[in-house]
Amino acid sequence: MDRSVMPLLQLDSLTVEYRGDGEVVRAVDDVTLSVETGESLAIVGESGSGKTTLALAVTRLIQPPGSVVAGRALFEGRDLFALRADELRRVRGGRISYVFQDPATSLNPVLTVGEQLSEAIELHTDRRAERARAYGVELLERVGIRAAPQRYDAYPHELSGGMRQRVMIAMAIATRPKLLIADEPTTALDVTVQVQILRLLVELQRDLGLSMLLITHDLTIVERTCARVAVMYAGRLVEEGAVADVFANPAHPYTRGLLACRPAWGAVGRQLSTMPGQSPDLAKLPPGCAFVPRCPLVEPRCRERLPTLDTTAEGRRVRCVKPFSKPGA
Amino acid sequence: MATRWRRRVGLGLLGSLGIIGAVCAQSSTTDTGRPATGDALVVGSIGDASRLLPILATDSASGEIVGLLFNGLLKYDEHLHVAADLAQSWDVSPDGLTITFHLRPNVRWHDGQPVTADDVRFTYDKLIDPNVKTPFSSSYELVDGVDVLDPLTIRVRYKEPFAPALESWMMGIIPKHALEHEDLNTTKLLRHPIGTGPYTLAKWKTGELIALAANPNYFEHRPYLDRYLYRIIPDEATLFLELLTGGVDLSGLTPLQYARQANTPFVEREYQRFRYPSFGFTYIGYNLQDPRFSDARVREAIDRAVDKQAILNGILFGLGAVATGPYPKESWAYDPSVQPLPPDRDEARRLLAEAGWTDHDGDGWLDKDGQPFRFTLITNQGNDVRKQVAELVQQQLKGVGIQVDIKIIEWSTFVHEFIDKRRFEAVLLAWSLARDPDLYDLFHSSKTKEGEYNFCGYANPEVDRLLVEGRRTFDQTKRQDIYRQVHRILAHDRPYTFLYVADALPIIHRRIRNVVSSPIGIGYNMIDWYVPPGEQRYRSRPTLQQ
Amino acid sequence: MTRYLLNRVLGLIPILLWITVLSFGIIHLAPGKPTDTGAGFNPKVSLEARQRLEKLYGLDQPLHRQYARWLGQLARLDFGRSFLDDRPVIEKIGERLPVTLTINVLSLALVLLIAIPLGALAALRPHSLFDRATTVGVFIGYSMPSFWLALMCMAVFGVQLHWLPISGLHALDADSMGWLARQLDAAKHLILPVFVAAFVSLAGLSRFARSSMLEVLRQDYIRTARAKGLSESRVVFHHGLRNALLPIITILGLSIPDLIGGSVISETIFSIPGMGRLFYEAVMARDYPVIMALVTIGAVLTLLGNLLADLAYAWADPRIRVGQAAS
Amino acid sequence: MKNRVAWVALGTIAMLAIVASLAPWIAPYDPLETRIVDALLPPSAAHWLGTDQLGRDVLSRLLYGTRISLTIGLLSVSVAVVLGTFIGAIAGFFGGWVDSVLMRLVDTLLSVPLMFLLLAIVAMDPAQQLLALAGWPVIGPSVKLLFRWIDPRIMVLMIAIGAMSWMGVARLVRAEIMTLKEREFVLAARVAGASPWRILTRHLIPNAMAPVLVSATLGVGGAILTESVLSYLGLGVMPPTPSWGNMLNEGRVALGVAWWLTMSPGLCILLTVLAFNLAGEGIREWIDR
Repeated sequence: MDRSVMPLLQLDSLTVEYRGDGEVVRAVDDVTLSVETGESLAIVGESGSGKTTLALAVTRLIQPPGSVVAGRALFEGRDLFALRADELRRVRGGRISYVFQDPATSLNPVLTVGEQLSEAIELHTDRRAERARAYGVELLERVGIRAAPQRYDAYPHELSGGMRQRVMIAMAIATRPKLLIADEPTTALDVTVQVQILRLLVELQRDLGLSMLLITHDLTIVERTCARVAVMYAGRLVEEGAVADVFANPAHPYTRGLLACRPAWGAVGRQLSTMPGQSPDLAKLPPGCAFVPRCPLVEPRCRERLPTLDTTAEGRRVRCVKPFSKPGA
Repeated sequence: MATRWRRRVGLGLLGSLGIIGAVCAQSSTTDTGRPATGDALVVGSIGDASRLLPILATDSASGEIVGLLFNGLLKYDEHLHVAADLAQSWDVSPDGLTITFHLRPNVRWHDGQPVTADDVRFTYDKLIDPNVKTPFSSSYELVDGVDVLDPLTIRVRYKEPFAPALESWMMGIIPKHALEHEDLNTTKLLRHPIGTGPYTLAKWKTGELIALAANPNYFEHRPYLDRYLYRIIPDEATLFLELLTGGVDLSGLTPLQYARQANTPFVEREYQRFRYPSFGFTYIGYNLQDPRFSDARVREAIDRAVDKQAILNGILFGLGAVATGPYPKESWAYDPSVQPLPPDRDEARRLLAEAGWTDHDGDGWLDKDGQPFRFTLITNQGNDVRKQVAELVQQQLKGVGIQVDIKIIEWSTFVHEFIDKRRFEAVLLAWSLARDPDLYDLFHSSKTKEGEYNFCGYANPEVDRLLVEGRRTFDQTKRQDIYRQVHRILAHDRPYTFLYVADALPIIHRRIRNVVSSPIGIGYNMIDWYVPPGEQRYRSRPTLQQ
Repeated sequence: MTRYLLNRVLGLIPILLWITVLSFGIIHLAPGKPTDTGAGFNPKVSLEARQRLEKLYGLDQPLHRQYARWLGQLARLDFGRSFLDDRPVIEKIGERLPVTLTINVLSLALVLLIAIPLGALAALRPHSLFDRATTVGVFIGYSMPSFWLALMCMAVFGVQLHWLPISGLHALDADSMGWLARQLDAAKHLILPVFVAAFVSLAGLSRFARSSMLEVLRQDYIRTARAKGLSESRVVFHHGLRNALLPIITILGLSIPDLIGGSVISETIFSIPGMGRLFYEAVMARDYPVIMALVTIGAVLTLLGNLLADLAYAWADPRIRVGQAAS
Repeated sequence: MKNRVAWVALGTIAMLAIVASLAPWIAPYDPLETRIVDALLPPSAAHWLGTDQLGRDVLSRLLYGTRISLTIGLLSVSVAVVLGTFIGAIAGFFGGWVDSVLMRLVDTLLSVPLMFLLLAIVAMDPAQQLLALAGWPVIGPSVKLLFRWIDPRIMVLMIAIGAMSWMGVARLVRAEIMTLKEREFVLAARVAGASPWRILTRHLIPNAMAPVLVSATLGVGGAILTESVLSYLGLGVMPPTPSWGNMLNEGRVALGVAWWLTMSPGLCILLTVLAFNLAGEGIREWIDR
């Protein structure tokens, strides 16, 4: 296959399980997805839907008792799951980097910003010591941190939340990665800061030619930042398509529900208002569609067999026996 | 533990191995060659010394060391006769009221000063000085005055005749010139003593080691062994392991160690074992205020129910003798006509029934007026042998239907809360005694106040009379009659159940020669012990002096 | 900062006083008397002589007056003289302290050296064979009666194999050795006591290190470190261990008083004249001045240890360090 | 609980409990009966674990010793838990000066060397003091009942060890109560008009018990070890009653002649304390899960 036409990241039937106390929880179930070069893909879903697990699984960051039990993750044509540990580490942080949810806890409290930043630089580039420092300061400036040389020697707790997230982003772009995986990068931040951080991400993505995998539960963010969106429910992919299409005409009742709960952009108290029912217990999923208990359109066959993920004529993928149906219709 | 009664008899070692009559030294390395100087004797001891001044040395370790550093006016010789030490002779006036000591001339203190009668006078003054923390003043209460007649003659006047007086002058004499301007309780001489004895103190590492060096000017002669090293090893099991690895040359053993552990080929090859009766006895004492024990039949029954020979064989591995009274066989006060009662359970039960104790309710335990015969036997913590004796007595009395509870109490509590306050029913203890047979403090009816030693509350006018008489009599034949009579009466009255006299069981390395067993033990001639040059183990360090 | 320190130190004084009052009470209420051991139960020591001794030691005074006297001495930093041998208490402690301190510091160092890596490694793979084996292993040390362990070590290494001396601190001929030989000799004597002390106390710290490490490894910044592509060992030792060690600093501060407290058992078995035996013998002989001095020193160190633990933690943890400087 | 080690440990404890309760039926000999002629026999078919210096069967003593040692462990921990929970709960619930007074007491007791407290308590013989109350009108009968259940010889140790180790429990409970009392269900109960006592006993204490359970399990092991240490110092269980601690200590002096005297009680203590610790760790993990 020609590399140029291959997606940057191709996940095939990725399945992740957690084992504990005699039960097996399938956190990610048979997910197939791809991210093209320069593209940004959003993965949305409620908490517990497996989106973070998916993001971590890409570079095998899942820690025991969790493990990838099936599937492949092809990145630039290589299966990440088949790499040796040291090869994988070159990809991690080098070619694929992460920005995590809570910058307050994601930075090591006992190391300075500079130490944490230079660590990645020295590891993945040939810059050492002084050059690493100069580069680090430059990166901090790049992500919009003022007085960067001073901040470079600060400890994380001396910075504000937004600044910490900028540091995280600086660390993520330090190695000129191809793919940036941002896991709820703004959830823990103040509203005003959120906007700034999102702008920064979009700007960086554009300027650096990054591909981005954005994990979020916030559809408004998706709309502003991504071209494509994948919706997950109970570890499974339930719908995937271009953002504009999906938002205009959701195919899966769950997506529809999510969109219905979406507040207007910039509205005060912009919390994802909850949909009726609860997210399911992954250890005790029903045999059929996992959305059955909350679905307004249930039919007997929904309970019998898990619907397949079918590609519709519009190039949309959806896991529902009657896509595009509206309740009451 | 019993009493911390030490004899400053001969050399220090005797303190712990205090002995009368060498019954069965198993072997002896009598001299074959010419004594050579050099080497060291390593002694293992459970405890450290505290104050190296004779009149303040209350614990047994201090007593042992002090015995090597100081001399009394008198000492016991190997046959247990009173013998000359710093005094070369002494006279007792016919009325027994004055004793005159003639000091040995040319004896010098370790610092070179001569020893004079003033030192003796000084020692006496300090013994009775209320500001000196000595517990030994009571032996000198009957002294009327001490007169220095000339530098080498001193006379002691008594208010009334006091036979144990000679023994009391075995107390180590202390140097006036070094101490007269010091507070004796805190003087640095407590840790840097100046004495007259065969050894001088070289080094004292608290809790670890006391090193003594031979006194080259000792008035008898310089000891052959250059050094006497007193190692403090508080755990019996460790002490024995040290013996097994040659870390210790001389130590007392427990009966178990002596009988079962010390007969390995290694120990046989390397060590010489000695064995002789210690001067003391183990007993069960009763609170005679208790109506059960005030009944002589009950005490006799218990005496018959307790199989002393079984205790001796089982726990002491036969290393001792059954006691019939307060004196060991080797004492001149011992009356051989007193025979131990053969154990007889039926007779015991009969006597108890006569006293009203039978098993009315058929539960296996004797009772009277609805109360079962049950009492607590208390003893002190820290003595495994005694604990086992208690357990065996408990089993033996169970055989006649008496229920015994054992309570083992930490020493200070034991003395203060239980013995002194008479809060006991029966007590298992041992007395280790002076060589003088005086038992006034133990059995005289006046000695029953709190803190005194007739804690059983024994009172017999005849015994009282004899004990007073014995103290006033100097003539040994007369005293023998008196104390044998005391022996007989006590054996009959049974304020105690006399159990046994244990043997002292020292073990000493074979390279040490000229170790001889005698009625007083093995230590009396320590200055004559030596190691042949080829076998010497420790290098001599002549500069060891402080 | 100085003000803060001063406040805290001053705050300790009432607690300290209260501790001494309480201990003084307990000690004197406990049955038995100092005169029971030295002079007690000796037929040649009369009742009058014992009473005279009590008077000389001031034991005939009412308790509050005895306490006041003791406190007065303490104010002049005088712990008085031991009843047992009339030596200044401070001298007796001074003679014992170096030995105990040496053994405790060595064994603590050994424990730190073994327990922390062991605990940290076990935390990497919880429930793995290694984790289980170390858990059981360190608890075996904890679960053994120490005197039994000590005796067996002595029997094996001393008596059977002749590798090590059994007891004591120096060989008898240590004085005639050269400097180097003397140090070697001392080291040989210390091996067993230090090993036994370390082995029985391995469990606490290694379990603590394990749970601390487990906690740290769950943190987000560890994930960040991994996501950076750092090697596992750098993640664990550079990012993990440094954080996991922070609470251990507290533990170390709290264990300062333990450094001067020897184990009676170990010291008895190995014939080491240390603080443990001093204390035990003082208790058994009701040597009140020594007991009170040790209790007071122990209390002071406990309180200071708490303070020091806080300070050390603040020093080691940048979050608190700067926070305090700012406030 | 997936921790297999913890299960094995719990199994061991259960087995010990069974052995302890069956001791009179499975012990081959009377543990107290002395037979001097059979003294110090090595292990044989007649005496599986040999005999001691008084000719008593070591196996039988060991089986009875299981009883004593476990009883001491469990009871002293109960004393500590009851006392510690009570004091910790009161301090945590009422706060303010009550809290500071009680916590200063805890601090104080923690800085007085424990061994001294222990010696003092053992020496003062609290069982004897209790027994003196036997004649009292109300307390008397319960005291008598208590002594019917528990041998006064081990009561001393039980009280002493318990009284020494409640401080940790008190701190734990206090901390738990302080966080719990701010929780919704407690506030709800308070709004509903429940009395403080009821809130404390019904809502707070039961919810604070999880960490106490862990520390109690570990404490049983600790108490068994403490008993052996006290035995070494000669302050353990009174003879002739066998406990593992005093058996080990008695055997110590005969180490060279009779290894079996120390080996079996030593291993019993080791395994039992180990089992309690591993079980405690297992429970902790299970709770923290």
